[in-house]
Amino acid sequence: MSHAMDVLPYLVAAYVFLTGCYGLATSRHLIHAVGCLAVCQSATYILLLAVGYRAGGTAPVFSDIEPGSRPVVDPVVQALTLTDIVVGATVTALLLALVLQIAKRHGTVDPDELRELRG
Amino acid sequence: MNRLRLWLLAVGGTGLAALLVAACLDLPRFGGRSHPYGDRAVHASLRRHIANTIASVNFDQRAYDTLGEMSILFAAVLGCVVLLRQTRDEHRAPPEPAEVARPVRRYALLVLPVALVTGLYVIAHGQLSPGGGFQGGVVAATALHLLYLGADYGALERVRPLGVYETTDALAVSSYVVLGLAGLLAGTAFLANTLLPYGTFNTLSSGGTVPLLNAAVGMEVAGAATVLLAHFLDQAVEIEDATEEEPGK
Amino acid sequence: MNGWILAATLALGGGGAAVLWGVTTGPPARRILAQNLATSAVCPALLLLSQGYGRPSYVDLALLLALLGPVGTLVFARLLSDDLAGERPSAWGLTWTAAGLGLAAVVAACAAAGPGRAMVKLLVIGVLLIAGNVIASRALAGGFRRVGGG
Amino acid sequence: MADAVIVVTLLLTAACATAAVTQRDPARQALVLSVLGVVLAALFTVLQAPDVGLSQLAVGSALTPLLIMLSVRKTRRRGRSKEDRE
Repeated sequence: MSHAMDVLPYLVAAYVFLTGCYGLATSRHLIHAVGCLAVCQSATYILLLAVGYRAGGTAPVFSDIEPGSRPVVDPVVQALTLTDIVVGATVTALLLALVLQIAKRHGTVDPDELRELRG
Repeated sequence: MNRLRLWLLAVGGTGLAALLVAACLDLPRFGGRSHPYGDRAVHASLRRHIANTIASVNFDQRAYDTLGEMSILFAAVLGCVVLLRQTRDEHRAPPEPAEVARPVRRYALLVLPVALVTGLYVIAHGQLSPGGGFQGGVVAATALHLLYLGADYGALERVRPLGVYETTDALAVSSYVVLGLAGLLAGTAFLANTLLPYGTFNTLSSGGTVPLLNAAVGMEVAGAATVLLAHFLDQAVEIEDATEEEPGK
Repeated sequence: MNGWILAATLALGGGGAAVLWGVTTGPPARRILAQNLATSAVCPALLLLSQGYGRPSYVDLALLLALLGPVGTLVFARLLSDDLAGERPSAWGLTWTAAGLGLAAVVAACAAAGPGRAMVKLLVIGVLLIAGNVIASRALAGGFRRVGGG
Repeated sequence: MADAVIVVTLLLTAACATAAVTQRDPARQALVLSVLGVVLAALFTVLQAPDVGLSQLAVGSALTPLLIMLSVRKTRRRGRSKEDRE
């Protein structure tokens, strides 16, 4: 149990990433593809936070606990993840705007039909 | 063609999976005790009287990165505005008001101020408790859109002069840069947190420039999210092609 | 591992599995209902976790979820009102069960916190959670009727 | 034993991610994505990252679903009017 626990979060992150990639590659709808990309992004959050976790630790926020009274987890990766989520949300928005533009120009949101259009 | 693609995907996916698993097995063990950067970040944060270490990392130790993040957000919103603008072959058709059941309408109008206050609270306590400019900004922007849910798009448009939000967005980004430059003028470094006194630990004004930068990010995110949602709502609800039929048929 | 965390684990595991099953199968109405239940299962779990870790500041997460979860459900109810036109799901039994779970978590957390500012916050969360849950169910059972493009 | 809650939320996250990918209709996928957002927020709380959990809640439970649903609505309306013309 404890040995599996050493790598389980990393494996879950890898699994989520691969699942998202599978969805991206087989997607038949561009908006669905954007959703799959969001799944891929969430894998990076899991990986980063898993790296920073410390067994028995608590959040490095000292508004309600005395500094130094309890072990804390790594704040650096949490800050990175925060940035990651912001950038992920903007990427989703920008891609959705592009999808709407494609739908307007080509009248379809199926990636395969788009390929045929280009010839 | 399609089968070939699936085969390619299977081969590539298996290879990637094998590499990822190998990498996972080599990572430091989950929950381990050694976090050298984390420990140093906590010390630096406590030295500057900031209770929330994550805010300290974001707005003090890595403030320059947050400037980059803000510019990404700003550029992305700009891109969306350009992509989703109304083109010449489209026209606006003001949507007919939707019929909203009275309890839902009341709920939306009651929760709106609560959500706005919560957003401001999350921004203001960014350097103390979990939260900060980004989280609070998104909540505040979402709160505004309760008007669309509780009433209709027309009501939202009346309280949402888009120009004001666009200006807020731009002003917030520039105020962040100005705060950074102020550090330079004071003779230290760009975005260095040496301008203001660090204050009393665990109070609203503690942490030097961190609360100010935090507020700037909050303003920026609230403005950016509102502008973004406004353009998507315009596209989904109001703007139509010349060829498009009347909606609701 | 204390009782609070154990209760939160049960709420997350049981509620999460039920929500996941509901949100992936069946007609759109049922899926939105399950999405609404995600809020009412996870929000009490967050309250319990906050108690279990001894961190009152984690309560902010439950506050945000109680505020934004029903908003998300209303978004779906509004923008999918066409798909919902035929069927009007009314799972009031489930809704009140979820509300009861929220109430139990809030009461337990209040009893542990004792009177003070923390208790006021917990009560606000409880009111928002239960009101949001009931209103979202109400919205699904015919809260939005489309007249035009709005 | 203390890790039970972490294991449960991790498995729940993996299941949600799988479900989000296998739902082919974007509107239904958006529903699963919003559930995924909430579950991720719970996972981040369990991993002691409340700041990250808050921003995931703010983005995942209301903002992203709203954006996706608005895009779906726009493309659907376009599709519907195209069918009407034909």
